[in-house]
Amino acid sequence: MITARTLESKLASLYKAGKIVGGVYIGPGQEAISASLGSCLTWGHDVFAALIRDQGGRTAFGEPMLDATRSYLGSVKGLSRGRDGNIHRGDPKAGLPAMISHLGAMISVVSGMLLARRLQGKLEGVVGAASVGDGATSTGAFHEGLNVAAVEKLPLVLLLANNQFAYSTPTERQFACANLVDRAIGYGVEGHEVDGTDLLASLKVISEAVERAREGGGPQLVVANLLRLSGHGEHDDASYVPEALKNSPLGRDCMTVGENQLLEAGMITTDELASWKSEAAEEVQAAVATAQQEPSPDPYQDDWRVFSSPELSEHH
Amino acid sequence: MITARTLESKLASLYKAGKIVGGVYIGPGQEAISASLGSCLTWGHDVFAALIRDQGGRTAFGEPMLDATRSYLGSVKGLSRGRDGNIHRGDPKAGLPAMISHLGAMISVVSGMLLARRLQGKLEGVVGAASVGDGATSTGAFHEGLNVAAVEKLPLVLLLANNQFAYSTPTERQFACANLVDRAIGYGVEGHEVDGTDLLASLKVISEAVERAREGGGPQLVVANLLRLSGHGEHDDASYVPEALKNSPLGRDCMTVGENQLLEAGMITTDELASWKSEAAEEVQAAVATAQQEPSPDPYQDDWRVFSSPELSEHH
Amino acid sequence: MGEVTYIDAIREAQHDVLQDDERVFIYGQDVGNFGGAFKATKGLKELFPDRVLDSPISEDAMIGMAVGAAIEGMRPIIEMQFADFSSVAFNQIVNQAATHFFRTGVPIPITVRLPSGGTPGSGPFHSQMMESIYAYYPGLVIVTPATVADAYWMLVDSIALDDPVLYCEHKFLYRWLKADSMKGDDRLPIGQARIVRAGKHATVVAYSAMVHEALRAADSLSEEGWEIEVVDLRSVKPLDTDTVIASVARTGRLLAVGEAFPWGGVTAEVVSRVASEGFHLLDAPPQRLNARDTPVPYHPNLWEAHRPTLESISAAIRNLLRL
Amino acid sequence: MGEVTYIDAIREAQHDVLQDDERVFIYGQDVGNFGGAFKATKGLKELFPDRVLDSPISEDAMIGMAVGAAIEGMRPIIEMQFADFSSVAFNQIVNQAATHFFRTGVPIPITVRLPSGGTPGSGPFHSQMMESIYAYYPGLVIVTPATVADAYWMLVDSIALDDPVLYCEHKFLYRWLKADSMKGDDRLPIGQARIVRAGKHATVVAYSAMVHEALRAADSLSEEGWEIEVVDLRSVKPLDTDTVIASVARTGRLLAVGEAFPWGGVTAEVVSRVASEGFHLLDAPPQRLNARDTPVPYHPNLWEAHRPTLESISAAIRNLLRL
Ligand SMILES: Cc1ncc(C[n+]2csc(CCOP(=O)(O)OP(=O)(O)O)c2C)c(N)n1
Ligand SMILES: Cc1ncc(C[n+]2csc(CCOP(=O)(O)OP(=O)(O)O)c2C)c(N)n1
Ligand SMILES: [Mg+2]
Ligand SMILES: [Mg+2]
Repeated sequence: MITARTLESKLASLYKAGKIVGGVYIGPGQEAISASLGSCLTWGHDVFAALIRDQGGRTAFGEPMLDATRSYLGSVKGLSRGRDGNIHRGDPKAGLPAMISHLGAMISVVSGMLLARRLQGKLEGVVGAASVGDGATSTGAFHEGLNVAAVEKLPLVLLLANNQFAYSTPTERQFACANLVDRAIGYGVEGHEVDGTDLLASLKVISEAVERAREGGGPQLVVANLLRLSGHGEHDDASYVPEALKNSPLGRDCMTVGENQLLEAGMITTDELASWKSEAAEEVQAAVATAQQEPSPDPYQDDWRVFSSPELSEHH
Repeated sequence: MITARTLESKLASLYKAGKIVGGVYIGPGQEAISASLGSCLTWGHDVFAALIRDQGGRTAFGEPMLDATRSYLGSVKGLSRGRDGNIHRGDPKAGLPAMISHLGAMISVVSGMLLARRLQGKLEGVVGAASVGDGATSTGAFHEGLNVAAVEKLPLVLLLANNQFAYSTPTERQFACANLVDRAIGYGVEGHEVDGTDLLASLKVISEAVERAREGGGPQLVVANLLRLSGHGEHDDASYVPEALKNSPLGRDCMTVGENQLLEAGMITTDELASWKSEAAEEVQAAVATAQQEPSPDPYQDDWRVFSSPELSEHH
Repeated sequence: MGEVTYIDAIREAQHDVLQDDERVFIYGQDVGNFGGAFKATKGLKELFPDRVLDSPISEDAMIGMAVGAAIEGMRPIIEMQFADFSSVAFNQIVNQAATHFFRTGVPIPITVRLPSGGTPGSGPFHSQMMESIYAYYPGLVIVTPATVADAYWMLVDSIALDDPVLYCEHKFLYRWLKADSMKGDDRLPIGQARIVRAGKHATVVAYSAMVHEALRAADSLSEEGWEIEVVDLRSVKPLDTDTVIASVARTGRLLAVGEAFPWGGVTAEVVSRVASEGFHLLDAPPQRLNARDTPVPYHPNLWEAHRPTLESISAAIRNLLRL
Repeated sequence: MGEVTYIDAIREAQHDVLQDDERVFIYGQDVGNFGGAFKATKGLKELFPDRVLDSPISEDAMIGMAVGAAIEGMRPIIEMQFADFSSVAFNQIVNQAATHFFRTGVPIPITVRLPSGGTPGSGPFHSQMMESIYAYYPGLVIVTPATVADAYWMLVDSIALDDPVLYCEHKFLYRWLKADSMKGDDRLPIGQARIVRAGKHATVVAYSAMVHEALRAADSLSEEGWEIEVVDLRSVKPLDTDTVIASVARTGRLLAVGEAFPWGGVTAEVVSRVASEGFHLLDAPPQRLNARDTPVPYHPNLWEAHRPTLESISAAIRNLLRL
């Protein structure tokens, strides 16, 4: 999560300097839950549909950092060769599907990947995770996707970051239930709730949920409560977030909380922490530099192929 | 509900005789809940989005029987002049919206009608009801529609007939929760459950739910358990319904149960019952005869107007 | 005509592909023991119990699932109960499935079966033709078989294709259209149109059920000495402009016929391609005949006046011959 | 150019209509205190607190709600955050709203605002043009304002119309396009095209942002002595064939330009209507220029090569003049 925070801070300042192609959407405050999830999953074995605020999870899952910087900086070497960008990058064959923007739409895709593994006799010990926000819970796709996973009893872990806002919309304009975890029972899935600002608690609850899914417990819904500590994107100053909320326990920064937890528990030292941070800074610097040196996509070089089957191309 | 059963039996036999335009979808076994709901609502004041098995509710709500027979028999005097048919008929200005086939889609329409009344200061004492089946609960539209009603705290009563099948699909392929009423908490709405084969219980639970909505309690989800006592449509012999289920309490016919209840409670006499039935038969006969004598739509008479604003018509 | 129906061919193609290819599975409402609303999967669940799965009424998720399974190397067939209901899966089809290869390089070999088109008494929501809507979006293959053998082979070929295919099967043809043999003797690849009747006075381009109306119209005009060429597009994307233009080169006249709504769509694309690329071949203004610009009406009297028929096609050809 | 922007006009039209008509309300994501993702509703919630409502992320329900409210006599404006997200409301738009008057005789006066079209770095899901998809379905009015005054008046007129309107506003024009006055002095009704530049050598038909690219191309060709007429369709359904054909009658040559995907759609409809109804007016094959048949790419280098531009339109006109 240190890496993610460092990378995203860098991306945010590159955005302000006008160096980024397109928008920047970052996840400060959500690194604890995202990285907890990513660290429970194995690249090339499990599935993780990362969403808008999942740099922490992507890194922990094993996504190379260059994939991120290439995507943001518009390198033609990026996973989609400039055809899509930022958080839409993915490496589906490695278990990291490439998201479309329509919220909720990736849940059923993950379920389909899991169903395929079952049909192929390869589901044993596999977990598929998907992230969604509080706003995404209002989509029909969320409902259909989770319900279908429940009917098929697939090992899906749905990490729901209730960060109190969907863009500017507060939760009371999004849903009327007391607690989103109360949705679990209606789908017949197991529900978990956690304070998403608390790193150790997040790691515990999320890893338990992943374990339950892995061992055949069916879909798991994990609701993490926290606050989005940035704007919706870097273009947004989030002035609509009330001060009281920022100062409430929900507004704690999971990074600070996490560092203190690890230091207090004697799991790391201040020196180690500092060296992690400087390593992260170096790694980020290198990945940014590499991507910046790489060529941009060239429309004359791109093959513009939309069909995999060459015989389908028309010349009109 | 006697009228509904009589009408639908007639329609079913007309279908077998090849006298019906299109398909016939009837609701035997569901008259108790449907009529209970319809009888709690006032024509021209409340809203009722009747669905596929709601002849009972339509009649109780106040839909003229001729609207039904005209629709099934293809009279040009039907509400949609032959442009749509059977259960798709509606009289939106009277509070009976005309359903589209896509399941779940009418819930948000009812919510919109209620929202309009609120904006117009005319919501006081009004209820909007919508019917859905167990299968419809899997649609994104169901989820979005109910959630939006909950966010707006609208006086919506959602009557969910869990009749154990969606066409041929049993509930275990539709959802994984123990009980659909458990969905209520996840939307922050009030949930009620009732044995839909039991007329008096249905009347009690449904009228309480309608009352709660009317007095400002927000959306109410009523789950009625019963069995569809017909095929999906009259073309379907429903041979996939297991005998054990037919013989279980869920398989009871609400008409028989209801008649016995009323007789036992001394609320009606056998004579009254018999005369109701013969009155219903006469009424049905008359409505069928009238519709049968009426002209079919004539493509040269129809104005084929798809826009209300005449200036929009093109001549191509 | 023989005894093998169009829907037999659809069932049989699925059977054969399930048999030959372990990566294939079917997912859809009531496709299991019930055999599907139109019986297109009858008996398949018994033979392939793990690979014929009933879905909830969740069209959006059905396509999402198929895309996910395709990423993992499977080749799902999705049955929509009616083409019309794919409107609630629209996003997953046009934005998820259609764009995936372009975005990621990973192909999505899914086949979505769309029971399409009108039958009397079906009304606005069980009669739609949706090929034009999907053809608009880049990345989708749209096939519209009009014969029993095409129903068979084009389904087999669709499933074999590495790209997402919308297989538009016409409900009116299900039991009405019969042939002696399931597989015929004139298999063509997807993307190639077929000249189903040779002629020299005018070309009628049609697809799906309209091919048969067009053939009947051509037959009736032949009594008056007119030789009308009829082209069956077979797939509307890719669209075989070459065959169409070659036909117009012979006849000099074009009528494009579709059962779909009149704004845009297949007939506009055909006419505008011919006008752009084959302008000097045209001896008369190219014409179109579509359904009316209203929802598909329920009552058979209205329905018959809504879509092109033998009579209206014949009238349109006569008019074209006079232009 | 002045200081009133295209998006100012959209905001102002909504303000004025909210002011004048109690039946109007706005429903959409973040349209309330936040003023909308593009600030098209800025300040309106303060002025009309009960009639500017934030919705959940539920596009299907948003349109369903609007239809219900319209049945009861209201005139809702729905803001989609991006046109692309209307794909999940597709069913309610094309099957519920569009068919309602035909089925029941009860009109549905709703206006759905679709922030449309490409801007650099927006990618496949924030750049789509959806006018052709909706124009296919009977019962929908599709407007595509290209000027500040049209943005204002066509929104006012859309809301006043008793039928469902998809108001396709182009995001690229939001702040780029400026005028001296909000209301201009050339108000035309919906359904009527405008000749925005007179000429005699060729007609370019365009709409939305492409009108400006076409004008730039016409300007640049005028230096070579070519006089190019540019027609702004303004609404793509109804489509003003008369004005287009009258223009072609003067010029003898037609190029239809769209920023949308190339299969079907507005340019096919325009070309095929002109070919059918104005064939003898054409001195050369009518041509089309559209975006490429791939998803809209994210990187600006690719994006600029994906849609028509000054350069590619100029080249297409030059080619047309040589044909
Ligand atoms: C179907 C759909 N509608 C609208 C949007 C536009 N949009 C993108 S992110 C967002 C807010 C998402 O909120 P939430 O799910 O809570 O995630 P968060 O941004 O808080 O992490 C919206 C409205 C979208 N992407 N998809
Ligand atoms: C979105 C959608 N998908 C499929 C259908 C086809 N269909 C019509 S009724 C039906 C079954 C409905 O089951 P349920 O909701 O339980 O109602 P019931 O028929 O049991 O009363 C299906 C699948 C449809 N109408 N809409
Ligand atoms: Mg959020
Ligand atoms: Mg049911």
